[in-house]
Amino acid sequence: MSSTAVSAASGSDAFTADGRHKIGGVILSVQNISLSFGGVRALTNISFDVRQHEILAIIGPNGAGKSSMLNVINGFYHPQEGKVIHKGQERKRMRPFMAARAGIARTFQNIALFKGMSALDNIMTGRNTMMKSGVLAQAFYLGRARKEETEHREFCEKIIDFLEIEAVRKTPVGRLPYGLQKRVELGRALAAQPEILLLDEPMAGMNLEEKEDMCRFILDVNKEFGTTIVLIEHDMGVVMDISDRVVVLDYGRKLADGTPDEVRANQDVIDAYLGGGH
Amino acid sequence: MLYREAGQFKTSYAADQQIFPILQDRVGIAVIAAIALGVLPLVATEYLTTTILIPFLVMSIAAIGLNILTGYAGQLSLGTGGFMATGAFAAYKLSTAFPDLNIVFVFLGSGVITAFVGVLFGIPSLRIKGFYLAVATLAAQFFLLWLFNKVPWFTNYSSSGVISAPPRAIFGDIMVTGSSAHYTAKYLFLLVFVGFLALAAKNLTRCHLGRAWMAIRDMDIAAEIIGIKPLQTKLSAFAISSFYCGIAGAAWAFIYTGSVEPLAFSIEISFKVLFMVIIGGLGSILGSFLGAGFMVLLPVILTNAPHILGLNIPVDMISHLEYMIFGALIIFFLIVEPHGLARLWQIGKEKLRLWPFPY
Amino acid sequence: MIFKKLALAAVGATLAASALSVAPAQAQENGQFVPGLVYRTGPYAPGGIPWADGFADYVSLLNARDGGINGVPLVYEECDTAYNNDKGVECYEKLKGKGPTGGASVQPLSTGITYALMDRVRADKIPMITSGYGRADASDGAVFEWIFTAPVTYWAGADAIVQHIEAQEKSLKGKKIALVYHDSAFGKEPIKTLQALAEKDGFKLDLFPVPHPGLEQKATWLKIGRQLKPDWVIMWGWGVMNSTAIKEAAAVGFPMNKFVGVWWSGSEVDVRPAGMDAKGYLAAQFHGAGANYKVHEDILKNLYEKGKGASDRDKVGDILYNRGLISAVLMAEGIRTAMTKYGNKPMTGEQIRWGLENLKLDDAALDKLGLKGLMAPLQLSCKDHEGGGKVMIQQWSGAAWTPVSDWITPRRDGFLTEMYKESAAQYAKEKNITPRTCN
Amino acid sequence: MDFLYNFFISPFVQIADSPLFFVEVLTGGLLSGVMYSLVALGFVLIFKASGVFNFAQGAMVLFAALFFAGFIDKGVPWWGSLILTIGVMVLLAMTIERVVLRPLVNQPHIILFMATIGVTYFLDGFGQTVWGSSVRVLDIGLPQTPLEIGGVLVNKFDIIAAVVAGSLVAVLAVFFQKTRVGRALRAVADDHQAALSVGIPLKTIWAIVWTVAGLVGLVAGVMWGSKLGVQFSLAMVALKALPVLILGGFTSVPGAIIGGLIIGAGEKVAEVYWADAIGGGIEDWFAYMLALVFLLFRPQGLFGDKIIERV
Repeated sequence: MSSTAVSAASGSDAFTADGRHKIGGVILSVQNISLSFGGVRALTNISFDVRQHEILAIIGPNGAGKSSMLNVINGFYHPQEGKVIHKGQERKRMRPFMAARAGIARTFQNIALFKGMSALDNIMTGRNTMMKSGVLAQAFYLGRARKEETEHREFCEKIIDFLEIEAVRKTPVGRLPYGLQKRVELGRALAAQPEILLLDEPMAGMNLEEKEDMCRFILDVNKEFGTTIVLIEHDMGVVMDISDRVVVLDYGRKLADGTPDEVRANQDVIDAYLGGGH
Repeated sequence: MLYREAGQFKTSYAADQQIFPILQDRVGIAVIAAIALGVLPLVATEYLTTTILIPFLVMSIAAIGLNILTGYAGQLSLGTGGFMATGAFAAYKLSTAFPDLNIVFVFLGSGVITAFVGVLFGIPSLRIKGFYLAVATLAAQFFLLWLFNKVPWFTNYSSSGVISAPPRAIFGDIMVTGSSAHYTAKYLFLLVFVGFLALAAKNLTRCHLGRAWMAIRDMDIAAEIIGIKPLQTKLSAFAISSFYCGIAGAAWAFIYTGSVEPLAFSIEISFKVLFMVIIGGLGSILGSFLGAGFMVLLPVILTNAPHILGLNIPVDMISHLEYMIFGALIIFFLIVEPHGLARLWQIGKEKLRLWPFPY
Repeated sequence: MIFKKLALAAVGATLAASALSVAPAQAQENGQFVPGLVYRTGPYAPGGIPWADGFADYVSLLNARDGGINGVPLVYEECDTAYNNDKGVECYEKLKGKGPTGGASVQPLSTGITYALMDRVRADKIPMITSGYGRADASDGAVFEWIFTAPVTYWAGADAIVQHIEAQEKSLKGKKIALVYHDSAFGKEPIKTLQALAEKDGFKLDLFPVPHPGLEQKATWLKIGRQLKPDWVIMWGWGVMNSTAIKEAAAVGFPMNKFVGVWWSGSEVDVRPAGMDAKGYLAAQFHGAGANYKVHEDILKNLYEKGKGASDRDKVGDILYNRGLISAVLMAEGIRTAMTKYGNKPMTGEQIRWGLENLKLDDAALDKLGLKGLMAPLQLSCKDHEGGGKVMIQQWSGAAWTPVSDWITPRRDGFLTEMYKESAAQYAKEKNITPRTCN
Repeated sequence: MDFLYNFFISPFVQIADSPLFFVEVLTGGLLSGVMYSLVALGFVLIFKASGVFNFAQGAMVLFAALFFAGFIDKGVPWWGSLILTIGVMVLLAMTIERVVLRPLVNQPHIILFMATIGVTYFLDGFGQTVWGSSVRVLDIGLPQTPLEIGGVLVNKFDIIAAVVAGSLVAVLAVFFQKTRVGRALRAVADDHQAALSVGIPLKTIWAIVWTVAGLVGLVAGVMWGSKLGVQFSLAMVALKALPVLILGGFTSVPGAIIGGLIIGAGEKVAEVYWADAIGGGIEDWFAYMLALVFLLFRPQGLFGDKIIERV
């Protein structure tokens, strides 16, 4: 696969023994975020950091504010208090498409694919921000437009290979089974070659085999491209296995933040979350 | 068996990205083009050309335009008539102000002007959605017609407010507008225009702009989150859609009727074009043609059918029956195939791949 | 599913089959083919139906009573335009080539369709008669070779109405006149004339456009009746706009006997829905009302007593019925005149144009046709396609239209004719037409 | 300069000059707004209960008026005609539910919208086939005479129309709040699936709501018909109701009334005072522009359900 996705890191000391990118400095930091909807508090005074190349999991019971947190990170919700610092710059109030253009891609809890389009076209939309040919060039499929379409198609085909969805590339996604839709959605996010990838419950509703596939994809993405991954997941086994660090939310507050082992040992977490169901 | 793509291997993505990747489609298009360019001009009578072929081509342009906006970008619009009127009046002003300007550029220029107007009325689409937007586009429909009716400058101070197409020629002396233009010349001129416009529309919808439109249509929030700018995308759809509608209006005034008053582009036209798009198939360029063909042919057939069948029905009864049958057929088609004639065609193709074997 | 497919296949097959057979069938009859572009449906049907009935009845009368014109039977075929421009064009194209000599003349009965057909009739060489509608400047036969505006145009009508007002008021100086008009090509026609007259006669003209279709006019009439308070109101309306205007005028207490409509605002269908409010309302007409003329007697005897009439018997003689009848007379007499030169056989469009340009309907001719008093005498020429028709003002008594003026002659010489010429010249320039020379 | 003066100053000078006339225009506008509301109500009822933007409401107004006036012309007394017409409207609602809505259930909104345009064509043709295209005078004895109240001229007919509209809304309110069927209708409006799961039969509900909309159409048809005469043009009142609908919100009965009042008053005042600045005959589009401006601030209309976006 092309190495254009590799960001800053280079040289052999940037990699760990098993070939992963070494976890670097803070790439994104949320500080004292509070968010409410018409008086209902969704997030209260949340702070945590995301470091380059790491896999960070956000866990917590339903309604803990996990999805809201992702929505704040990619600019869909605007918190009343606190700030988001991305690559050392405090972010101004912005529209969601700006986050995408700044290298933050995401998938959704309830699949948000473009149902009328084929799997290939869905993945191609992920690269739309990189395509610059003008209207006339597109209208007559000339020069730059033709070149762009072919080049980006090649890139997307690599993603299709990687996600093993070659057979359905021309099928409208509305007709695909759930597991494949989840993969296409991941593909669409990957197509943007993001620095940070936000995954909202990528394994929800999957059977064991599908979950294993998805875990493999996530780890491979992190390993091959060094993509920083922030994911929300309910399956504790998965979270503890694949993530470098875990942030625990409950009722819009942060309970804990640390390595899987630290979190597992945290008494608050055990009381509020693990103690209940698991 | 007839329609089988087995054995046609694509060895590069460029080959797979052709506009018609399947051989049979390419042959089909070539045959249609040959008939339209070579056979129809020779055999079509004046009646067939002026009352069926020309309006069909004009309405196809409008249907492609609306299909871009509604079918691809998902913005429901009832302002088509107003945009067509803009095109007609822009073409009139351009051709009278610059008598030496080639008619091709008059048409393109009227499209560009209409595109600007379309963008203006597209701005509310950022906040207003669905049926609210549809009704809001009626503001464009009524306001534009009123404007052309009210401001005498648009009609060069004609006392009646009616514009009529000045005679214009292409290639030196082949008249394509005005009373001395031969109907076959008008038809061929329009046909070539439509060919280019349809090709452009097809290309646009399969490039990144088209994907952005469809993304906005299918799920606007997700589209925005993956980096598609909603305002620019919606406005580009309004602009390009209006460009097409503007050219359709110019062609209506200059080639089809020869002279129009603003009322000719009333709300009924807007509905008619919307019907074409829906009956033909939302999000399909082919569907735009099928829908336009259906909507142009149906009234002609309904009016003439009793005569052909040898029935002697008074004209008012024919008209009433026409209304009823028209309404009933629309409902019938929506029930049988809500995705339009284009989908029927697609299903037909899938059947043909296997035919005559059941599996 | 099978049913669905079958049904679809059936619809598809029918469509395909009929598409192949829509080409107009040639009429076999060896008669003069008369196309009828009428509207018996759509929003303006209430006005279109009586006109179409009058036209059809006169054609039937000629066939039933005289065996056609000079022994050449008339073959009449209607096509419903629903007052819709593209349907009008479709009808025209369908009918123009029928019969051995093509359509005799076309009477589109809509200003919009008139405009849409103007280029076409020139190319096809078919005369178009627009009696009391269409483009006024088409009276200039040098430029508009194929269009006939006889007996009067809107400009002539506007002038006649102003003449009538002047006769009532003695002087127009300082008077206020309001024009309430359908905001379309049709409604705007009289504005130029009225503005010219306002300047000449010193009255003040206020314009009140009413958007199509004219269901709501409260603001307009509050302004007229409660604020402006003009001395007279002139109306250029059509369809539902007329009865609404009369009602709203009554609601603001505007006196009906100072309210004059053009002929398209002055039929029974316009005043009846307004009930007794309309009593005293005035309208300009270029023909008489009622069925007390010889021609009606013939129609009743030859058609209605044999059950062959197109209309209800009690609607014979309605304003719009008579207008349709007169339109048919003009066409028929054009054909008859053409036959004097070209012989008794079906005439071509060009021959009929000659006939119309040499048409002379004096008192004696009108008397012979049973039309004496129903319309004013006419004489057309190559130069003058209007023919010097006259206008009278009629008043609605609550039950019938009665004349309240004599025939008024519009001031053509030195006024309207000049305006026609000027406007026609502009049209000729735009369309690259070289006016022919008439001698 | 002239334009600026005519637009920003002259209208207010005129209003200040003759406040009584302004009151008259305003009253007239509010009262014609009520007539728009009558038509808009039918749209709202159907949209609320079934999510269908029923473009055929205008045609239903014409259809009801044609049958009512037609029966009266045939010599049936007015109450007999009323009963017969109600019967026709019930039959119509049941037919539409069976033939159009049921086969199209779960289709996208735009398809249902298109289907109702198909219904419009059908009804226009069918009504005229049965009753012809001529104008029918519908005189149910409503006075048309002007009335002066404190120097302000109002039309008795308009006042009666306002009373009728008011009573209609009251009846609808009682129907929705107090009757079992009405409560079921509200349940369906709130959530189709939830309503189904507690055993409310959707098909019956739809037939009922279309009947109610048909009856509202009948009232509108009788009022408009006795104003204009019953003719084809009546179907066009739908176009006057659409801006009312988006202004008030597709789902709100009070919205239809308030929207009608705002549109009616707004367009009359604009036509009287601002026509000099921007040219007359603006009633056609002014209502739409007014509604559009409101929508820019409240995209769901004044009283419409709030649109919540989430991912």
